[in-house]
Amino acid sequence: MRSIRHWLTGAVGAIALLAGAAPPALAAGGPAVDAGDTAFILVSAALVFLMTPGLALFYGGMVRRKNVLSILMQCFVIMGLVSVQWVLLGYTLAFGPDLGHVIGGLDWLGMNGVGQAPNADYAGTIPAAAFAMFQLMFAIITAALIIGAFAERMNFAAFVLFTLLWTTLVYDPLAHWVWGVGGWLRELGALDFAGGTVVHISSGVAGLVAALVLGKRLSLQREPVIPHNLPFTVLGAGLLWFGWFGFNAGSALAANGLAATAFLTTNTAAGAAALSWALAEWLHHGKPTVLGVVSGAVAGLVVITPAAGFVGPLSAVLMGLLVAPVCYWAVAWLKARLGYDDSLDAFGIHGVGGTVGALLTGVFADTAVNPAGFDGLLFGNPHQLLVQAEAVVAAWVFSAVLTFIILKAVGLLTPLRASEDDEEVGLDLSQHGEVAYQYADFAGEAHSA
Amino acid sequence: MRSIRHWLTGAVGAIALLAGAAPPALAAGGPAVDAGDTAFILVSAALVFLMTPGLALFYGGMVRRKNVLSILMQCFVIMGLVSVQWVLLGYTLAFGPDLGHVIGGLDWLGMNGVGQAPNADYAGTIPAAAFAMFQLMFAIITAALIIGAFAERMNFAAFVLFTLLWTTLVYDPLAHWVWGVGGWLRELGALDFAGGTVVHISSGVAGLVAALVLGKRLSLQREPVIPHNLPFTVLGAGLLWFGWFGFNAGSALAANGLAATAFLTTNTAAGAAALSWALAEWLHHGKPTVLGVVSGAVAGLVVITPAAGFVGPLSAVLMGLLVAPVCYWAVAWLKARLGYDDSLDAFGIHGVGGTVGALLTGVFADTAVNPAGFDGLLFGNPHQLLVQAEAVVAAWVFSAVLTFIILKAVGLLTPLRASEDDEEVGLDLSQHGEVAYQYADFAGEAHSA
Amino acid sequence: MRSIRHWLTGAVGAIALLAGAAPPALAAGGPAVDAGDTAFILVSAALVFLMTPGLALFYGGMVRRKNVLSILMQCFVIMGLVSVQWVLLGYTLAFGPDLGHVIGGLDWLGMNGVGQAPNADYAGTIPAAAFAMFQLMFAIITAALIIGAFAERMNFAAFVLFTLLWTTLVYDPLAHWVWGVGGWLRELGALDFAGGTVVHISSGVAGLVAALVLGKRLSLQREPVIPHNLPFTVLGAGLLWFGWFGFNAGSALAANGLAATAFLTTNTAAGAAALSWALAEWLHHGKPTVLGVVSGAVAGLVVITPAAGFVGPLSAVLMGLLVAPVCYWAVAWLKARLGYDDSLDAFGIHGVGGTVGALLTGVFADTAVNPAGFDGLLFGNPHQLLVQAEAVVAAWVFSAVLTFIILKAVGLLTPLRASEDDEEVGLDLSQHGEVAYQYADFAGEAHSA
Amino acid sequence: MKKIEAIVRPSKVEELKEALAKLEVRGMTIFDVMGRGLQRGEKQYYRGKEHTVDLFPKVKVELVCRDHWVERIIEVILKVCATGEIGDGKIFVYPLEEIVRIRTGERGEAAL
Amino acid sequence: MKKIEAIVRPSKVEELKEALAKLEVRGMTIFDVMGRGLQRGEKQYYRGKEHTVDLFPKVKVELVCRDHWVERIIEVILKVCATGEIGDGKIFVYPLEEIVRIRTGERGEAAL
Amino acid sequence: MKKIEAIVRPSKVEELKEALAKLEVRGMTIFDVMGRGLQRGEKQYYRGKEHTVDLFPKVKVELVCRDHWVERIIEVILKVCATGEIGDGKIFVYPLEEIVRIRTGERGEAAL
Ligand SMILES: Nc1ncnc2c1ncn2[C@@H]1O[C@H](COP(=O)(O)OP(=O)(O)O)[C@@H](O)[C@H]1O
Ligand SMILES: Nc1ncnc2c1ncn2[C@@H]1O[C@H](COP(=O)(O)OP(=O)(O)O)[C@@H](O)[C@H]1O
Ligand SMILES: Nc1ncnc2c1ncn2[C@@H]1O[C@H](COP(=O)(O)OP(=O)(O)O)[C@@H](O)[C@H]1O
Repeated sequence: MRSIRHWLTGAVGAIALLAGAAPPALAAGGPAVDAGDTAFILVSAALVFLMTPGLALFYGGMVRRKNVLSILMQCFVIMGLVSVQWVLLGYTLAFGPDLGHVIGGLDWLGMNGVGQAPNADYAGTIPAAAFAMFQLMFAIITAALIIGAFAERMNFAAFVLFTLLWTTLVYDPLAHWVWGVGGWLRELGALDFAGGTVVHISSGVAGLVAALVLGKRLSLQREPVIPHNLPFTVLGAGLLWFGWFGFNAGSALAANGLAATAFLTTNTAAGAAALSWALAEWLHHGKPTVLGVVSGAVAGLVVITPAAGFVGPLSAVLMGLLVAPVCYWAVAWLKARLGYDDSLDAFGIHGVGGTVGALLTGVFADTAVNPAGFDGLLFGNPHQLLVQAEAVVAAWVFSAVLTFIILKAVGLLTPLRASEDDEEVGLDLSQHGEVAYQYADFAGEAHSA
Repeated sequence: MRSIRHWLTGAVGAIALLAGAAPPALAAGGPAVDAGDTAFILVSAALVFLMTPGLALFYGGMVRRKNVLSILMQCFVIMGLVSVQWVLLGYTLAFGPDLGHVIGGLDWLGMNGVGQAPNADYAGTIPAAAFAMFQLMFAIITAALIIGAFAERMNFAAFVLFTLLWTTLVYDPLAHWVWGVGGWLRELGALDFAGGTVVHISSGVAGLVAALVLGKRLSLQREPVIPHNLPFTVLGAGLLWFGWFGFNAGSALAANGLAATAFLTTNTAAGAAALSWALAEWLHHGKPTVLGVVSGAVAGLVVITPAAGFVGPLSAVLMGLLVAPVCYWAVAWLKARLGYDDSLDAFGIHGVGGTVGALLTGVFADTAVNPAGFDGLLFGNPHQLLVQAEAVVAAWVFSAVLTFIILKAVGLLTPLRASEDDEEVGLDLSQHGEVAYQYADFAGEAHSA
Repeated sequence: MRSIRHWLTGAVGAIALLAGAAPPALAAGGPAVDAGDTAFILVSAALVFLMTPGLALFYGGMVRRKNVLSILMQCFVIMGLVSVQWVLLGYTLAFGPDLGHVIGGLDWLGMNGVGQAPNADYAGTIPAAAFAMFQLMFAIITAALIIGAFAERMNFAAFVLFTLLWTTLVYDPLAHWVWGVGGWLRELGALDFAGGTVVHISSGVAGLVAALVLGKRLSLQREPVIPHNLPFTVLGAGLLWFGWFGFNAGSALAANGLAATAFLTTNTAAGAAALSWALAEWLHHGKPTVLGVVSGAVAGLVVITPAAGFVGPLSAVLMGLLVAPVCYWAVAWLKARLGYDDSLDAFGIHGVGGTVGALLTGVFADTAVNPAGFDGLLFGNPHQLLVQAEAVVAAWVFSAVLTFIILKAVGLLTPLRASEDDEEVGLDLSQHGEVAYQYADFAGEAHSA
Repeated sequence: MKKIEAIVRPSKVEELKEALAKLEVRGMTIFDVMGRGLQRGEKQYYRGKEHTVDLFPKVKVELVCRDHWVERIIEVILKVCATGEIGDGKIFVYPLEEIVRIRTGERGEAAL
Repeated sequence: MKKIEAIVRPSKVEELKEALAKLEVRGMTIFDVMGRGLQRGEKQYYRGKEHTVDLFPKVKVELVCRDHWVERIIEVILKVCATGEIGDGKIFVYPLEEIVRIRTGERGEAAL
Repeated sequence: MKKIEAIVRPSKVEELKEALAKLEVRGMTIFDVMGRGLQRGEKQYYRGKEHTVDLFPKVKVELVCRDHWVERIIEVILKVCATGEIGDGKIFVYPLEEIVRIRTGERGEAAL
């Protein structure tokens, strides 16, 4: 009967062993768990988790009424899919023992050996399972960020396949490159405190490619496409900002001074960018908007993500002030100019903001803030900016090419776009058989038809 | 003047002493408070707290527009009522020194003696007050889960009486049986990590009984009764999932490896169940819905609740995959078949899911995960499944009988149901004199009349 | 090149030095950071942060549909403005080395010297940056509370100026008086655990003055002005209550027994006040409302704020029961009687509730709960009530006078109120060029005109 | 041809739809309106401020039909929607000059 | 009998209701509409994308009344709802053939 | 003068507005309605409970115009709004007795 345990908890591990991987690295008698750090990382993981429902609202408020459920659906399905994929396969691909600097080995398949003891390679004072869960939340939100680009038109079945492939073939390797012990970008010395490259560039660029491959929404030329519920968007932004404290401060992987620094720079950059986006609008068309302010805040959070634990508060102010006008320009001008239909600006904010952030990290990084990092351009080390640029290019190219291939492959199996009729009626009703709101006093509305 | 302190903080304690109870068990010089564990439990308590507003949205979105405030009202009144009841009476009934294995003594009436020092019986590294607050949040959410069953038709005064009696006569004793030192189900060896029996079975079964006693909503046959605001429901589900990390991981009562394990199994089961509910729908009627996905996630969280700290991640995947189709069957088929009107499926998800979870805990429990637990059927101990079944039966019978008696008793004092007119107009306007939304551009709408 | 670091992280610090301030007090080798306490304070800071988005919903739901975005906008702009102001200037004004008992020196301008090591003056076991961030969140919510008083009519430019001046000239000094080492109210012995005076009285009184200076909304007499989305208000209240655990328990500045006590009293007072507001309504007009219950909960949270770490649970019950009817009377009778238009009752709840709380702290404070506090009237020390009254008067007068002056000064630069037309159309469209909801099936609505 | 406008209680709409379907009357257009008349309102309360509602949610059902159908339809509406309590609503009948089916361009009775 | 349809500014509805109540005209049915005419819109902005609104929220008030009441009601509407600025709205008057009170089945003037 | 009521698909409203603007017809009043006719509904599902919709969102466009404009406007509506699939909607034309511009009190054609 004991063998059942082995079957159940060891089956996939066995596959790993057969695959010739080393036995699990973690053993009893390893480093001790610290309760304070563990409390901090578990709560941070919960905070990062909440970002995806937050994003669902942020995005969901921006689409038209007839598509809001499709956004919420995609976010929740990602939460389910990536959670299961990560436990079975993703975690070991990303953080398992390095294979050739590009991918993790299959040793920890099915969380085999990832338990209550710490894994000193990543975080020596918290249970390995806590680290794995914290990292999972990053994988979820990254996949979810992309959907903003193809909102209001993607076929649900294609979306499911795309997500599963993308998280496995793009996210997991990239996370390994940047954060995995032995990953080549990590060895190169690229700085990415909490995922500017891994999370924001990868998803933003994937979004751009998806927007290009799928083409424009039908109604885009014909009628104004306006957010149907801005209070949802603002609430979503509030949850994102809140969760981002877990994202960035939690990336210190301990409740220490570095976490406090990351918390401080995160909040400061968000605040500064909210203000500078509003200012850009005020100057540009005379009225600061709340959609602008929350977009700015998100852009500020994006830009500081790679830098949060490497820069000081005044650098955070500058980074925030700088990034918002760039993103504003990208969404208001560049998008119209180049003519891609990135519905909710996944690329314009995460791709552009993430790129700006990765580069500025190479400018503002300061070993006086974090001796474990490197100095940036401003502190006498122009080389770091180069390294950052290399990492940016690698992430762009990798995400763009793989996303393109995945979409083409998925497109062979099932249409990438919903049918024209379905798009017209709205994805909520056509893909999911549901309607978001019942306003009427009599029962049983449908939607635009 | 000193006597006032004694009067104020000791009055109810004095009653306890008169009642012949032992003096407070906690003294200075006891075990030391650990900051990490305390941080974790206080934050977990806050997370569990948030589940009730989350539930309010989850349920509130599912009712018709004219009843949404009555749902929110009931949730917030429960937050108030149970908070005060717990401090005055409930906590000592549930966790006070055992009387005859069925109830706690009155020693800690009014939180007398429940202070800043730990109570080693329950959690030796956190203040007793922190443990009491963490437990309070469970009492709140349990009472709140029930309202889904009698939504859209209960008389508010009856609801208030019912809640007060139910939490005192059902929840407090049951919590004692399962978690209290000396409680008979605890002594029996029943495993319930975070409240599958105490929270979900008890509330789900109470919901079923209430639905039967109150009868169907008037409009049920006449017209489609459709969720009025699914985005609220989805947001509510997001907050529930988020809060559930506190619920399950916090139930380790320390920020340690076990908490990390519980976090991992919790998230995994939720994700797997979200997927399998969607799949069941896809197969059954061709379209996965977002209401299905979030219902699945909640079912997954329910099923893993008793097991979270006793099973491994692959068992969590299986438990999640299994529970969703069962609950789907219960809400889509069983309910129609048996003809009770469990408005929002309090029974179908919490009663059914909780029962499945309690039993599956007896199958998948693994002492390799938690040596303080027992092995389940799969690991060579079929006896555990029997014990689990006993606990399930006890909780079912106890909750069903007591709920029935309480409802009948309340019905003698005040009608259980709102009047037909009031139900037609909607509970918001008729019971609370309020209207949820003002859509019109002119001021001052009423509601369906 | 090194000089750039000094320029960047030191520039404003240099100004401070030039201004003759002492060198930064913090040095390496100071007290050690405790991970548990740090985890708790960082998470508490995040919780308090979330209160402002929560307040945005709480307030936003109460205004008319055409003004909801202006509320959300003001909250988010405050988050941005105060975040940046605090890092650059506010923190050092409030907590910098004391100058004459009334203000902090400029030593920590731009967070100079506020780093990863603890500042033993305030919190010896957490990084100084964590303390600064925790305090920032109080500054944000305080400024945000005020907007309830002038909702639906303030000119956006005037609002921005007002906020910047108010946080600098009112909040920062007042925080120094009450909490700063050397602050005169602190030296006087006034008890204010988490900000009854600093946060609630100051903002509530500022709201009253602003309501008086700005005058009434145009439509107030002409038509009913009714909350447009009560579910938002209820959700906002849920987030406020949730965040308040960080606010009050976090104010222990460590994860210890005192934090647990504050958590307990906070939740208890909120629950009791929710009930007593409902009861007051039930007796007064026959129907308890959900707006009443959440208003009561907030009033209970306000009243316990100054007392949370100084009183026992039964005192918390009493304080909660007492405050709600007083606030109810203030909003339902006093406001109508005196005729000021405090749109969302910033004064009626925060000003009145805060005053009641500060005074009752002088009644119920108990050194048996917290030996670092003082006994109140009930425990033989009537003097404390006097001290509390002095602090209340000081806060009232200071906030009232300064707010009046600031408004008059701002009024010289730009009109305080939106134009009549703009108010009629709604601030969302007129000030921000946006519309909150798109209900129609055809695209592109405007708003009331 | 005539246009019948019935202002009815929202809770009667489903039943009315079914009753008309039995008459083989399927085509109709309906929307939410607020009505005022003899009906007296429930009071609302917001932080103690009383607010008496004098507009009630009603549903307007618009049906265009041949002349000789008018009485039959009125009869059905009366049967389904009359509760005997104030606020049941009204039926108005209007003349109408032309009908066009957009899909085909058909006119008059053929367009129904 | 006639049906008067007034399309007015939302902010005038309360006043209009009161003014009509003084005439002892209580019965009416109202609902939100969007109107387009000479009125020029405010601009909206969403992430820099400009969007000029040409539909304005109006309220339609429908009143069925006896013929000789028509002018009196028009007069009240003009008095209350005219601000002199573009966008004040229109009044349309229609013929009507029958009225039925659903509650009682009464017809014609008795049904008002 | 006549009143034209067109019940059309929501997705056609923008185009229709533009096409009419080309005719120099700017004034109109529009609102959301639910329509029922020959069109067959998509199914909805809520926790396994099927619910077939038989009311579809339509938009009603109301235009008051001079008599000789009626045909021209109908033509435009047909051109823009006909897709050939069931559910395209209807046009109804009504007589009308009086028009008043609230802003000025002008009557008749001058009020348009
Ligand atoms: N003169 C009228 N013109 C237009 N609509 C009316 C008129 N009188 C009543 N109504 C509509 O009919 C509804 C019911 O009228 P009411 O007088 O309350 O009850 P009843 O018709 O049962 O006597 C009102 O809510 C309103 O929508
Ligand atoms: N020809 C029309 N048919 C139907 N409704 C109209 C027509 N012209 C105007 N309206 C309605 O009247 C409202 C006011 O018209 P507008 O031309 O803007 O101002 P005014 O009537 O003050 O000159 C419009 O918003 C629209 O609802
Ligand atoms: N007899 C009628 N009275 C009023 N409105 C009608 C009538 N028949 C149809 N309609 C309206 O026209 C819309 C389209 O009608 P339908 O029969 O579905 O398609 P089609 O006109 O293309 O044949 C309906 O949704 C409804 O709003």
